[in-house]
Amino acid sequence: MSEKNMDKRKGNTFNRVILKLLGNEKWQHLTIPIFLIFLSFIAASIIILSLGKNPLGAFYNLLQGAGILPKPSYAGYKSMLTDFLSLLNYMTPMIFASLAVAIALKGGLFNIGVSGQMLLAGFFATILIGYSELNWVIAKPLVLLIGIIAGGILGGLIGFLKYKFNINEVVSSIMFNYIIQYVLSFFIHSYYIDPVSRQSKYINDAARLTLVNVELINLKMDISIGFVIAIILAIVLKQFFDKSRIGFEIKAVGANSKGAKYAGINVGKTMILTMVLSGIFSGLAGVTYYLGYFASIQPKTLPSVGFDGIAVALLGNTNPYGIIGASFIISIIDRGSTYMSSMAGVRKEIASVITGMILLFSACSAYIQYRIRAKKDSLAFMAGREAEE
Amino acid sequence: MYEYIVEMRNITKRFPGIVANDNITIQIKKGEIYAILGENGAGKSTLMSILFGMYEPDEGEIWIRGERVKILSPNHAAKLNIGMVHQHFKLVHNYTVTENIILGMEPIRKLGGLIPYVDIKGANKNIAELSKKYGLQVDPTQKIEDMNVSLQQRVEILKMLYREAEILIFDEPTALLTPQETDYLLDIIEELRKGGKTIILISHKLEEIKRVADRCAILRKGKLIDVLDVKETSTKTMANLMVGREVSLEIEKKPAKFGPVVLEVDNLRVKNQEKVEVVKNVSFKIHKGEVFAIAGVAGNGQVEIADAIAGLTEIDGGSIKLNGVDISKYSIRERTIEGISYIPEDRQSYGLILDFSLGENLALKDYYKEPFCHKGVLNKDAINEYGNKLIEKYDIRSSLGVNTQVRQMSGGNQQKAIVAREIELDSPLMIFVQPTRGLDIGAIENIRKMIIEERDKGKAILLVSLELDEIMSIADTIGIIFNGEIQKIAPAEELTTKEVGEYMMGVTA
Amino acid sequence: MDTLIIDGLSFALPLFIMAIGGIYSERAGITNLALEGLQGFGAFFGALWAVVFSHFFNIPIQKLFYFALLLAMVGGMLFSILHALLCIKFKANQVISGVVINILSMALTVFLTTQINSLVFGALSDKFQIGTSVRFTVPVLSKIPVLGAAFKNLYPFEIVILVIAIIAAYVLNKTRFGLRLRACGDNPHSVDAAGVEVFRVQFKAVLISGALSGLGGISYAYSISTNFSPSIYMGYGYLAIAALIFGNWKILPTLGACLLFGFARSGGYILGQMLEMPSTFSDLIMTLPYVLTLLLLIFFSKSNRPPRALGEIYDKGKR
Amino acid sequence: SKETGPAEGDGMKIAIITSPNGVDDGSFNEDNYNGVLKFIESNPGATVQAVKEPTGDPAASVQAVADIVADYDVIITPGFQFAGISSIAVENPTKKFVLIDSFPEALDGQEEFDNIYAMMFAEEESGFLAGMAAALETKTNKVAVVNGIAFPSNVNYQYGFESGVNYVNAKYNKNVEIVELASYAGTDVTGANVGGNYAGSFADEATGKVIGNALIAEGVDIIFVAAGATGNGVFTAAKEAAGDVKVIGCDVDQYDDGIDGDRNIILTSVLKVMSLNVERALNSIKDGSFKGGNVLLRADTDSTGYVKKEGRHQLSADTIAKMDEAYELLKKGEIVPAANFNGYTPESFPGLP
Ligand SMILES: Nc1ncnc2c1ncn2[C@@H]1O[C@H](COP(=O)(O)OP(=O)(O)OP(=O)(O)O)[C@@H](O)[C@H]1O
Ligand SMILES: Nc1ncnc2c1ncn2[C@@H]1O[C@H](COP(=O)(O)OP(=O)(O)OP(=O)(O)O)[C@@H](O)[C@H]1O
Ligand SMILES: [Mg+2]
Ligand SMILES: [Mg+2]
Repeated sequence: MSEKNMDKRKGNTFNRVILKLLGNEKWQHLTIPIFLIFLSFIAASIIILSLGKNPLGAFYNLLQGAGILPKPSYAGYKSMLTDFLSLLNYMTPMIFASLAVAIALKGGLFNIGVSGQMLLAGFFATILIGYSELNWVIAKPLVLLIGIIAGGILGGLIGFLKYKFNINEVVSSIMFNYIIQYVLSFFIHSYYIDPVSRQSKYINDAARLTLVNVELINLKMDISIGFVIAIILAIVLKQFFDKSRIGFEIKAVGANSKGAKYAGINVGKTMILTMVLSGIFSGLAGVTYYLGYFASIQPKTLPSVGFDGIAVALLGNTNPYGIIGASFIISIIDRGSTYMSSMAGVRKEIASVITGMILLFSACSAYIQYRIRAKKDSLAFMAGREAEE
Repeated sequence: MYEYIVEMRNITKRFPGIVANDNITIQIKKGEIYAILGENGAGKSTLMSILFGMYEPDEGEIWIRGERVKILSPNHAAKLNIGMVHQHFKLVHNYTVTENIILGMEPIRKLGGLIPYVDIKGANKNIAELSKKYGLQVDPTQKIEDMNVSLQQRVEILKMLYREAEILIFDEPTALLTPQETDYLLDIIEELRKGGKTIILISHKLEEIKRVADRCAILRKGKLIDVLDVKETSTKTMANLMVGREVSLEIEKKPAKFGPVVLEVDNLRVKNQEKVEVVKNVSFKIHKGEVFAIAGVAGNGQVEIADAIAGLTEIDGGSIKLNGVDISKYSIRERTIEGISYIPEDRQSYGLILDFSLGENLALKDYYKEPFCHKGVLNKDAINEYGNKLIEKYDIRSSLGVNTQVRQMSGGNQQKAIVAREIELDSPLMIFVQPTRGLDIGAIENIRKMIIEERDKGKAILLVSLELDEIMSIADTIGIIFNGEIQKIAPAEELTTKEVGEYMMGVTA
Repeated sequence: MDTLIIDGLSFALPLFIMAIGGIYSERAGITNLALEGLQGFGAFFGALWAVVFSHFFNIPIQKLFYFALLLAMVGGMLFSILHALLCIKFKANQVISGVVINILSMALTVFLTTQINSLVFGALSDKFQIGTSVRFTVPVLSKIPVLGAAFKNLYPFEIVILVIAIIAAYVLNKTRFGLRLRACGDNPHSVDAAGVEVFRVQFKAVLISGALSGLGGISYAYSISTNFSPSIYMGYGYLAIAALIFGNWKILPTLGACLLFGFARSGGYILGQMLEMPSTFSDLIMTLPYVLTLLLLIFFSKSNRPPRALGEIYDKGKR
Repeated sequence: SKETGPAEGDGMKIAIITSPNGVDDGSFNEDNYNGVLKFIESNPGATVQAVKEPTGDPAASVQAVADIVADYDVIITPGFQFAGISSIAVENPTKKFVLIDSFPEALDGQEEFDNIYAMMFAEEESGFLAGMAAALETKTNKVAVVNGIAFPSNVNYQYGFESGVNYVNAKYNKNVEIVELASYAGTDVTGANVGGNYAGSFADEATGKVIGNALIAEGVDIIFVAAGATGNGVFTAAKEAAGDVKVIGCDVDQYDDGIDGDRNIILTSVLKVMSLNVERALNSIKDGSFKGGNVLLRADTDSTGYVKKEGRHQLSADTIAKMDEAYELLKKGEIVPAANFNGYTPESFPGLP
C-alpha cells in the first residue's frame, strides 16, 4: 500500500519534471523535439552498450566526424572547419527536399516523388550545363534555373494529372519515379557514362554549386553555394506561408479544399501551383545534390534523400525553420557515422538505426504534446480544487 | 421497483476552457417524453453523450432503473437498452440500410455449417418487418448515400429499435426536416412512447416540445435552470427562461419597396454528379429590396440553384444575370466581386475552414483585398481588427477571440461567423441557405432581424429554407420548388402555409 | 508466350497479396505506406528462422518452404505492430509513420542480417540463403492452349497466395469483421456508436496487412533471388500501393492492376528479346508497366474515391 | 569478425573502406579483408578497422576516405569507386593506399602515385579459365556468359571466356557453341557492339533471372556469371532449372552461393586473387620495400586462377588436368586471351591452336 503511494509520488515527481521541461507551450516546438532526440540517443545507447561499446564515446566521435567537435588529428589540408563545411554541403539537398515535401503537405498533397524530380532536374542540368564550357558566372545560375524549371514542370505535371484526371498524386509520383529512373539510366549509359566510375561523367567545376577544394589558410574547403540559397529560401518560404496571399490560399486548399473553393480560390490552379512550387524545391534539391555535393549521377538509383525528406519535413513540423534544424541533426548523424564507426568500432548501421528512432519518436510528438496538455489541465484543475477547499 | 428509469445526479463535465455541464441533475420517468432545451453551447449534447457512454463525466452519478451504473462506452449503453440518434448521423454512407443497422450486432450464419458469414438476407427481412411495424417506410436494401436526411434519420431510429432500446435519445432530430417530415417524426415518437419507450428529446423548437413532451429541462451555460411541466407552461415562458431574456419571433416587417431587378435566372438547368437533371428550366427574378424565398422539401433542387448562382456548381443550360450582366461563365471569385454573398448549406465543409482561426475565417472572402492584403502580402493586424469588429457586432462567442480555431467553436457560433462574414460583404445579392439551422431562438431572432434590415437597405435576398415558418415570416415573394421545377411563384401574402405545403409535395402541380 | 504468363503471374501475385494487405489497412482507415518495409521485414524474418532451423536441426532448407512463408507472415505482422501503435495509439501522422517504418525496416534488417550471420553462423554475409522453391505444373489444365501456361511452372506460393486472397476477399466482404472493417474506413463514428471498438478493428487490419506483406516479401525472396538480402527493398511495396489505388481499394480491380504490372513486365522482357534490342535498351523496356499504368489511369481515375475516413486520426470526441 | 579499435603502441594502423556491402559481403570485399587479416595474424601488433560507406557512390566513397585518413597509416580501398583518392593521396604523402581493381584517377596528368599501390587483374585470364571449364564440362555443348554492363572489366571477362571456349574447341576438337541473346548484346565504352549477354545492370536480380532462364531455354547448361548482384538472378534460374545446369562463379569462391539444398550449382569459380596481393602489399609496407604504382596482375604472380580445392568445385579430374596445363601456358605468357583493348579477338589470340 505505502509502496504504491511511493510509486505514485515518484511518478508524480517524474511527471512534474517533464511538465516543467516541456510544459511551456511557447517553447514546445523546440523542447519536445529535443526531448525526443534525447530519448532516441538513450535508446541507441542501450543498443551500443549491449554490443559492449561505450555509447558516450561513440556519440562524441559522431560529433567529431560531423565537424561539430574537433578530432584529435586531421589529414592534410583538413580541419574541423572543413568537416563542418562539408556537413553544410551535405545537408543542402536535404533541406531543399524536405521543404519540397513540406510545401506539398501544406497544400494537402503528398509529394512522394521528390527523388524522381531531383533526378530529372539533376540530369538536365548536368547534360545541358555540366558538360558545357560555359563560364561559371553564367553556368551556376543556369544550373539553378534548369533545376527550377525541370523540377517545377514535373511537379506541375503531377498536380495537373490530379486536377484534370483525378490521378492520385502518390500513384503518379511513384510511376514517374520509376520511369525517370529507367529512362535516364538509358541515356546515361548510352551517352554520358564514365567507364571508370560507372556513373555519368564528371561535370565541369564551373557548373558546380559547391566550390570544391577552395584553398584558404592552408585548408581545402568545400563551400556550398546551395546552402546559402537554401537558408535564404527557407526564410522566404516561412514568410510566404505566414504572410503571403498565395501561401494563405495554398494552406486553405490544404486544410479544406471545398471551403477554399467556396471562398473563391481556384482550387485546381492552386493545387497545380503547389506542386510546381514543391517541384521547384525538389529540382533545387536535385541540382545541389548532383551538381553540388556530387558531380555526377549514379544511374538507376533514386536519391534516398528524397524519401528521408518526408520524415525530416515532419520532424521539422513542416515549418521551414524546423526543417533546417531537423536536417542539421539528421545530417550530423549521417555525416558523423563513418568516423564514429571507424573510431568507436560500432557498426555504421547503428547510425541509421538512431535516425530511424528519432523519426519514430518524432512521429509521436503530437501525442506527447496532447498528453502534456491533458496532464497540465488535470493538474491545474486539482490545484484549483485544493484551493477551493 | 424504481421511481426513475434514468437519473443523472450532479453531473459535471469540463472541456479545456469550459464547463459544459455544471452540476446537473435530471430524473426521467419510464414512458415519458422528456425534452431538453437550451441555447447553442448550453451543454445538451454533452449531457446526452455522457448518458450514452461517449464521455465520462468528471463528477456525478448515473442511475438506470434504480441501479448505479458507470456507462463506459456506447456499447455499454446499448446493453442498458439506451439508444441515441445523434445530431450528426453516424451512418456509413456506402452501406445499405441493413448493413448500417446490423453493424455491431450482425446476425451470423454458417456456410455449410462451418464458414461464418453475415446473414444480410435474413436481416433485410427482419428490418423490413421492423420498419413496417413502426410505419417507418424504409427500404432495407437502399444505400445511405442515395437517401435524403429524413430517411437517414429513420434509419437511425431503426438502429435503436433493432437494438431493442428502451430509452431513446434524440439530439435535434428535426433540425434537418421539413414540416411534413417533422410531423411524421413526432408521430413516430408518440407511437414509440405508446409502445412503452422512454424518450429524451433535444430541440430548439418550442412547438415540437409543446406538442409531444411531458416535461422539459432547461439548460443555460452548462447549468440546469429549471424543469417544467410542458402542459402548464407557455412556449413564451420556455423561450424566455432558456435565453434569459424576452424573445420574440414575430419579426416586425415594414412593407417591401421593390427596386429594379437584381437577379434574373432564366431557364436554369443543372445536372448532379450522376448526370441526373436536378434543376429543370427554372426561371425567376429578384428585385432590390425583396426577400425571395424558395420553399421546398429537401433534395428538390433548391440547394443546387443556390450553388449554381454562387458558382459552386456548373450549369447545364440557361442563364444567370446579375444586374443585367450574364455571370453564368464567371468564376466564384468573379461572382463574389460582382456582388454575391452566400451562406451555404453545409457550413462545416464549405462555409468554414475549421482548422483556420476565427479571424481568418471572417476574412475568408476578402483576404486578398486592401486593407487585408497589400501587393500579395497579408496584413494580419487589419484582418484581426476586422475580425474583432465582427465578433462584437454579431455576438460571436468563443474562448480566444480572433485566434480561436473555428473547429473548437460551438455549432451555433460557427454559423454566426458565416452569417457575419457574408452580410458584411455588403453584396447586392445575398443568398442564404438555411441561415438559422441549429441556432437557438435568441440567435434566430437576431439573424432574421438582420435579414430584414438588409432587405430594407435595398439588398436582393434569396432565401432557401426548409422551415416554413421562417419563409412565411420573412419572405416577400415565395417560389415553391418540387422535383427541380418551380411550381408557383407568388407574393407571400397571397399564399397560406397550407397551400405552400401542398405545392411542396407536388400535389397541385 | 508461356514465359509471359508464367513470369507475369509469379510477379503479379506477391504484389497482389501485398496490395490486399494495403486494402485491409486502408479500408479500415489507416493509410499504409509501410508495405515496403513490412514486406522486407517479413522476408527477413521468414528467411532468418528458416536458416536457423535448417542450421540447428539439420533440416534441408527446401523442406522449410512453408515454414518460411508462415514465419514471414508472423514477421510482417510483428513489425506492423509498430505502424499500428504509431497510427492508432500515438495518433501519429500515418503517412509519416509509414515512411519511418520503411526507413527503420531497411536499417534494422540489414544490420541484423550481418550481425546474426557473424555472431550466430560465424559467416560473413549480408544474405540468408533460403534455397529454391520447387515449381510444379498442374497436369491436365496446363495442356489448355495459351491459358494453360497459367498452370505451368507454378511456385507453391502462388497457390498459397490465391487461397489466402480468396479467403481475404471473403472475410472482407462477407463476414462480421469485414463489415466492421470497411465501416471504419468510411465513418468510424458509426462503428463506435454501434458499440464496436474502432481501434481494435483498425489494429487487426494493420496486423493483417503486415502478415500479407510479409508473405509477398518472402515470395519475392524465393522467386527472384532465393535469398534474403537488402535487395529485397526494390520498391515493390510502393508499387503495391499504386496497384490498390489504381484498383480503387477493391480486391478484384486491384488484381487487374497487379496482373497488368506483371504481364507488362514479363511482356516487356519478351518484347525486348523479340526485337533483339541491345541490352542498353532494357532500361527503356522496363518502363513499360509504369507508362502503361499512367496512361490507363488517365482513363480510369475519374471515379476513384478513397475510403472517406482514410488517414484521419480517429478521435471519439471530434464530430 | 575482428573489430578492434586503433591500436595502442606503434603497430601499423590499417583501415579498409568498403562500399556498400561491407567486409562481410562473402565476396569481393571480404576477400580483400581476409588479406589484411592474414597479415595481422603474422604481425599481431597491427590493427585493422573496417569502415563501410553505404551508398557506393564514388564521391561519397572518396569522402569516406577523407573522413578517416588522418587516423590510419594504411588505407585499403577495394573497388573502382575509390579511383578518386588521388588527391587525398597527394595531400597526405605519409599515408599509404592500396587500391584494388582500379587505377587511380589522373591528377594534373599524373597517373601513378608514390603512395598508392593500385592493382588490376587480367580478367581475361580468369574468363579464359571459365571458358575452358565450361567447354570441357558441358553436356549440351552450349555455354554462355552473363555480364552486368559492358565496362572494360566485364568485356575482358566475356572475351576471355570466349577465348577459353574457342581454345577447347580447337585443341580438343570439340564443338561447343557460345550462346548469345541478341537482345542482351553489350555496347562497350567505345560504342562498339561486343555481343555477349549483358543485363544492363549490376544490381538487377530479376533481369538476371530472365536472362538465365532464356539461356537455359536455349539449351545452355553451363553459364559463367560475372554480373555482380544481377548474377544472383542467374543463380536462381539455374537452381530452379529442371536439368543439370551449372554456373561458374567469379572473382571469389562463390561455392556457398550455389548451395541449393543438398546439391550445388557451382561448377567452379574463377578468381582474382586479391587477399594474397593485399597481404603482399602490406608486407612490403612493413619491410620498407613499398613502391607505389599501377600494376596489372596476371597468372605469373598467381593473381588469377580458379577454384580446385576439394569440396569447393565439381570439375572432373580430367578437366582440372587440362586447365592446369593451360594455366602454365598463361603463366608463361604463351596464351594471351583476348581482352577488351588488347588488340586480340576471341577468334584469334596468341596460343590458340
Ligand atoms: N469534445 C469537446 N471538447 C471541447 N469542448 C467541447 C467538446 N464538446 C463540447 N464542447 C463544448 O462544450 C459546450 C457544450 O457543448 P454541447 O455540444 O453540449 O452544446 P449543445 O447544447 O448541444 O449546443 P448546440 O445547441 O449548439 O448543439 C460547448 O461550448 C462546446 O464548445
Ligand atoms: N473535439 C472538440 N473540441 C472542441 N469543441 C468541440 C469538439 N467537438 C465538438 N465541439 C464543439 O461542440 C459543439 C456542439 O457540438 P454539436 O454536436 O452539438 O454540433 P453543432 O455544430 O452544434 O451541430 P448543429 O449545428 O447541427 O446543431 C460543436 O459545434 C463544436 O464546436
Ligand atoms: Mg448539440
Ligand atoms: Mg447545434
